[in-house]
Amino acid sequence: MALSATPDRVLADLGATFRPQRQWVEGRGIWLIVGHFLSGVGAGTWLFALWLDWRPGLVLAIAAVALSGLAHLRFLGRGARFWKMYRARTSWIARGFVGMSIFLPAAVLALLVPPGALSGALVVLATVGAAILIVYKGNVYAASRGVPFWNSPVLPILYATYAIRGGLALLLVTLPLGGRGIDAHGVGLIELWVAVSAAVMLGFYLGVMRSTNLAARRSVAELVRGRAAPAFYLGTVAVGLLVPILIGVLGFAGPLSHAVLAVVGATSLVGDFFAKYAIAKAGIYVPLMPAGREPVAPAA
Amino acid sequence: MTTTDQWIPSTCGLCYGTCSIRGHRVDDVLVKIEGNPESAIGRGRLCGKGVSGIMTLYDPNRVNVPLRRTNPVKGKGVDPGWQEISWDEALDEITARLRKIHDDDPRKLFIQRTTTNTSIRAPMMMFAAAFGTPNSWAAGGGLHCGNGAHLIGGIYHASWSLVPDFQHCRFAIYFGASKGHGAGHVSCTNMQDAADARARGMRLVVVDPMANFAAAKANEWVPIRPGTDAAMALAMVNVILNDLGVWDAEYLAHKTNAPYLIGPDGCYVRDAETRKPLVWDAARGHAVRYDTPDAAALALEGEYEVAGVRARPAFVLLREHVRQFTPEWAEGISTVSAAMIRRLAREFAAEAMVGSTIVLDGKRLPYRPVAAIYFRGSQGHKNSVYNCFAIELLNEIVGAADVVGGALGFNPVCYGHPETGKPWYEPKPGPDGLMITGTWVAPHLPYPIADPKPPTTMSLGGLFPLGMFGPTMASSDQEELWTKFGLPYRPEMMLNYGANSLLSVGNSDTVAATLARIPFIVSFDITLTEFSEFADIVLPDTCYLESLDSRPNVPFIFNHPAGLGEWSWPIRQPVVPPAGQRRLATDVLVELVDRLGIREEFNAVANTHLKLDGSHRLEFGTRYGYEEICDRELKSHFGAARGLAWFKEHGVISWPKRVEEVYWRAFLGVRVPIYWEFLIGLNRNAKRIANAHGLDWDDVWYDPLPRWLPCPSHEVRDGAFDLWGFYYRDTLHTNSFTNENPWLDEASRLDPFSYTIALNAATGRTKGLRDGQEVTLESPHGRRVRGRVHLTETVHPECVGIGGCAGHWAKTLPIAQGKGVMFNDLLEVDWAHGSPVNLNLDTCVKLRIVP
Amino acid sequence: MRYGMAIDLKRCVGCYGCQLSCKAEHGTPPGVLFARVLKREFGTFPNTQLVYLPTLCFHCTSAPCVDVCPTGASHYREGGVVDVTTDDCVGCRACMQACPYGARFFNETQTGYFPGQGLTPYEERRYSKENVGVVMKCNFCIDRVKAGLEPACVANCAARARTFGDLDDPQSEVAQLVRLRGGEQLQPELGTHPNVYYLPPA
Amino acid sequence: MPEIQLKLMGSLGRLAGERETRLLVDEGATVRDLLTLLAERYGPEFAGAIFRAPGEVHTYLRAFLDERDAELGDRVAREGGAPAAVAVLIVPGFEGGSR
Repeated sequence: MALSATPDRVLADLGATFRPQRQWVEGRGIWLIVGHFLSGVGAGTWLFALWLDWRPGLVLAIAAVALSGLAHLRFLGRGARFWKMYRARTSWIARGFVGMSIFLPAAVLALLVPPGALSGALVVLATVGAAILIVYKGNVYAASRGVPFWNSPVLPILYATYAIRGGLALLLVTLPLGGRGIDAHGVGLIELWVAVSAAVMLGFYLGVMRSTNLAARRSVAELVRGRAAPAFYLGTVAVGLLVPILIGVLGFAGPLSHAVLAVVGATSLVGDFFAKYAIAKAGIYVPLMPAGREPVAPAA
Repeated sequence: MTTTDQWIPSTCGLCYGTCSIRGHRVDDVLVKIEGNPESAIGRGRLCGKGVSGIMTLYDPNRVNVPLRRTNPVKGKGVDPGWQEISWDEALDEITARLRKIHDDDPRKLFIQRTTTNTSIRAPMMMFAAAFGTPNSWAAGGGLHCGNGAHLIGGIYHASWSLVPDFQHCRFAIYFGASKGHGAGHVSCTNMQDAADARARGMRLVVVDPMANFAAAKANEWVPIRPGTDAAMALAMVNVILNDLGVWDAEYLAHKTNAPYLIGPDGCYVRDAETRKPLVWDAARGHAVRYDTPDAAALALEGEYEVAGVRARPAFVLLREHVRQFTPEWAEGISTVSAAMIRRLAREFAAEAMVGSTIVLDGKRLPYRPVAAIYFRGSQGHKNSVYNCFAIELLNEIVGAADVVGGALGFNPVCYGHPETGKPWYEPKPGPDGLMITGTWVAPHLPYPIADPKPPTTMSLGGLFPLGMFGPTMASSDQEELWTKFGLPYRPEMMLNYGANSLLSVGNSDTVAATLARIPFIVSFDITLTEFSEFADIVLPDTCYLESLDSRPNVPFIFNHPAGLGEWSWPIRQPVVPPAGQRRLATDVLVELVDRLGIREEFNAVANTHLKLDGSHRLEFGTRYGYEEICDRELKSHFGAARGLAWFKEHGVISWPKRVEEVYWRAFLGVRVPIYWEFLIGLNRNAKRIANAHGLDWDDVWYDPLPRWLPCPSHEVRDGAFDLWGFYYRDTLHTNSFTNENPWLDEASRLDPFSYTIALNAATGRTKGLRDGQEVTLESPHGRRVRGRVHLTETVHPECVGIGGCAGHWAKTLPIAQGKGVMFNDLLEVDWAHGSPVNLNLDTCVKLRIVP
Repeated sequence: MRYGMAIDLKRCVGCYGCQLSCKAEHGTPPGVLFARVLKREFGTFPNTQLVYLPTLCFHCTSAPCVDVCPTGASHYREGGVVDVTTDDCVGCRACMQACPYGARFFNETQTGYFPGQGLTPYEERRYSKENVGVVMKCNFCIDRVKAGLEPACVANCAARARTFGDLDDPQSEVAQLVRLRGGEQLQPELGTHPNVYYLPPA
Repeated sequence: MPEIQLKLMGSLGRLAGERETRLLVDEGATVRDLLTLLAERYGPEFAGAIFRAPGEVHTYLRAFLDERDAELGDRVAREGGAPAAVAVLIVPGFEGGSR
């Protein structure tokens, strides 16, 4: 049976004991992953660019967050109603929307107004928005009670860590392009980057790979040998972790060229994207009625 | 613009259960179908099919205009090259062809119809009778329906089928039946009643190769090898009669032929003068005629000297006969353990509470709260008759037939609406005191058995009076057999109503070859199907939601709820007007009658068949439209004030059932045979005719007492074929018809079984198969089907179960195309696979899995 | 007032009447199934049982789907019924990820049941463009209930396996069934407090 | 001997080789007598179509006297006047039985 049209796919999935999550990764769902990726990177970049006082980085951060907003609109079934997402009472998506609604105007204005008290306040405001953006995503996943793999307190930490690493990575790509070379900051960044990457790996292990719930274990199976495995191994592990870590480790031995730093940043970014992609792709819904004899093995 | 909003009462047409419905019509669009709570048929509730009819009505693939074939070549997958023609053109051509056949030899007209739409049965039968052709069948009906189950249902229960008395039964054992668990006769009401019975605590044991449907709800599932039900049932009868010594002497003596004295030749010892069978009256100390009014001490045991011969009551012969069927013997055949057989027999005998009575409605009645029920599974075999006979004996020996708590036939007795006394029918004693079924509209009269005659019909029916349909209607060896018996004609034209015999009979190559030999085929259809590839003219039919019928659910012995409750007589009426050029097929038939000049015959048949009375009878010479015939029928039954107009408004008429109608056995002086003495004469005469025409004959099929006889699949010696394939009914589908309904298709795709090949998980693992893997099944005759296996614990390890009648290939059925598995493609349709008693086709097959 | 349902697994025969009568009641498009019948088997041959489990939205008292909705489109209605205000739904599908019972469906496009052949007159009338790009779900047929009728799946169930009513009223049939028959919620450990109870099959 | 107008409907007409004829019957002849007469007149195939076994008429056979359903014991001739119209017809059983 061909799985071309959506209803066909839905039917095939509903028939499975372990029903895969597709809404947030396939079809238009990919835009949500893009949106999450960009907002994380953007918010992280904002923090580090502020720290480094690196104005092009701030611009980049705004651009990334703005693009994230567009990607979200592309994802939504009814994008034109986006403004209704202000009821942030319990919804982390709404909180993210609020974060973005704070960040974007505040950050833009902060760059436009002359330095002073106002701009300082705007920067603080934008930074609060960025912080929300860093925090909210993982919580969106963690609040998804239907997908046990995501429904873990470690996931918000993991996604925040990823956002911070993404911010670092974008700066690693762009700092050299703007003429700011390997200096104390650069070395510090690399050291920080390595620490964060280690945290990411630990987070992955603790938050994801050690899942005990049946459906979550099935998700892990999807990740390591199923539908999400190519994205996970190539994107998240190889390109996103091994390559930059190897290069990063080399960095302790001697100075790195601009180009190499940029490669570290770029590969990290790719890894960041595919981490989100793979985790989304591996999402499996709670089985309504698990049959004990069914093997916990990935779907074909 | 104003909106019209109506609820129109009518009748479902997606299976022969014919539940009463209400269609919600807004303006000209049908927006919903619900059950009609005013009717006992369904009681306002529908199955998944019933609520889905909208998608059948509005299928864009419906035929809207008459079509004529332009491509003379006929074959599977060959495009007929349809050309639109006008109704006049179509009817002119059909009339010309029919007239030529009518003038020449009307038997050359072959009439085929579907079992799905029951209300077409009467008009088609009436047309056949008026035209003068005996060659008519429901395609596949005789094979997948109940050639044997209906025969035994008729002989023992004066009905079409049987159910446990859901209101009072305490222990039911089902052999290959799903009554109350989905598809089939009275499906929706039975589901309610069976659920009530479960809630009440009725124990249900289901003997079946598969634990879907009934077995899924049973207290116990007893997996059995297909086609071996008789072995298990006979062993149970043996245990009950010979080990436990339990039987209902009162019932056997007065309601069966158990006391009839049997001579050394196996035949009744008859009264010299009246030729009536004799029984031994222990009080008198001598033999008397079975119908001697004051004979109360009829002997069931012993041996007597009567009319110069040693004679014994038939019951003695039965007891002795079943001694050979030990539980250990049965275990070897059926795979059901001897211990299990003994336990079930013990429980059945104990739960029967032989001798107990109950007072209902002030009347003291026998109370036997056990029932042995058989249907498609046990009957779909070459040994159909003995399988059902053997199981029925369980009911008979403990007297649990049509008494409170026992096995009930569907409504064999009806004393009619209180105001008109119609419909009125009841069984009556026939030759030798054995029961003749009483019927309304559709006679089901297996007894008395006709003398076998050299066959003059395509089905060879005359030689096999116990059969309904024969495989020779579409078998690979039909020409050989027809030649053998000197059939003096060949089918020259087929009039088909809605049957897709390519899918519903057996392997499609065989059926295709038989259809290709018929020079001209006209088919009433709502969509083009695989069958249409062989049709010359297709007429666009109305679907059930656009149709009119005054008796959509009669006869009551077929699909009206059994047990206490209400009688309901609903009508079917258009819920929306027919679209396009679709015409009600019955209107077209009436028009053909008129064009052919057989109006007198048709009206005479209608009067008789529909039991029209008084001023509502059709005058032989007058032309009536179908609507008028329906109107007269309703007025004839329910009074002049309750014609079609009344029924169109009210939809249904209901009245309460009486205890005498439901538990009629105690009230009527009819007997049923536990010993089929009539088979001896039938065998002798049929054998003589068969041998004279060069047909081999085996007496073993005509023993007056049942035995287990192997199916062809039990005799396959090649060990490579290590699985038994069987077919079962899916609740989501009716034969092949509903596969095109996309709502049902959607549900089927979600169902783990609907479209798959169910294979025991352990068996699958030893074969290295994965769940969902695509495999090919191959029969010893090289027939192959392909499908996905569903590995399951719910199937006997030796078996593969395939649901429904799917596997369409016609491009004109885009929803159905390529879905599911066509089990029938594995079946042989020939003499060797048919029963030599009732022509039932064998529907189990040995298989092997080829990757 | 807390609307709830008891589904008697002893009575259900898996006929799909609920699934399809729901479809007929709500005119849901392809792939959208507010009510479903699951078949799962337990045990090994021959001690096996095939269980029919009809499902629908469980109208949880602590509904995670309501919690995650960014616009309030998913909300509690009278009697605790969880419903979606179509006009407020942005189609973010967070509710689908939050629902542990697979009760929510996203309607991606306006396609009918006969692909490539347009919409049938029925579909023309029943499908709404308003339902495209939003999440759809069971609302206990609240409009029928307010009109004094039972939900469609209850009214149509041939085996009479479903009972609907007020769980807060200890005298209601549904409350009594849940109490007397030992009604069980599906996956109570999730803490969602579903208001649909299953009465055990045996 | 009174005369009747006989109509052999449907397949019986074909078996008999004629659809309508006039026949002289005995005074007081019943439907059963008429059928016996017809069986002799039209030969064994015709006889087989109306008799289940010798002397036993098939359950699905119907006779009409002036368009009214007739029982086997009914007398076929009218008291004086015009000949009675007698029609005989087979109404086949439904999927069953003795055909």
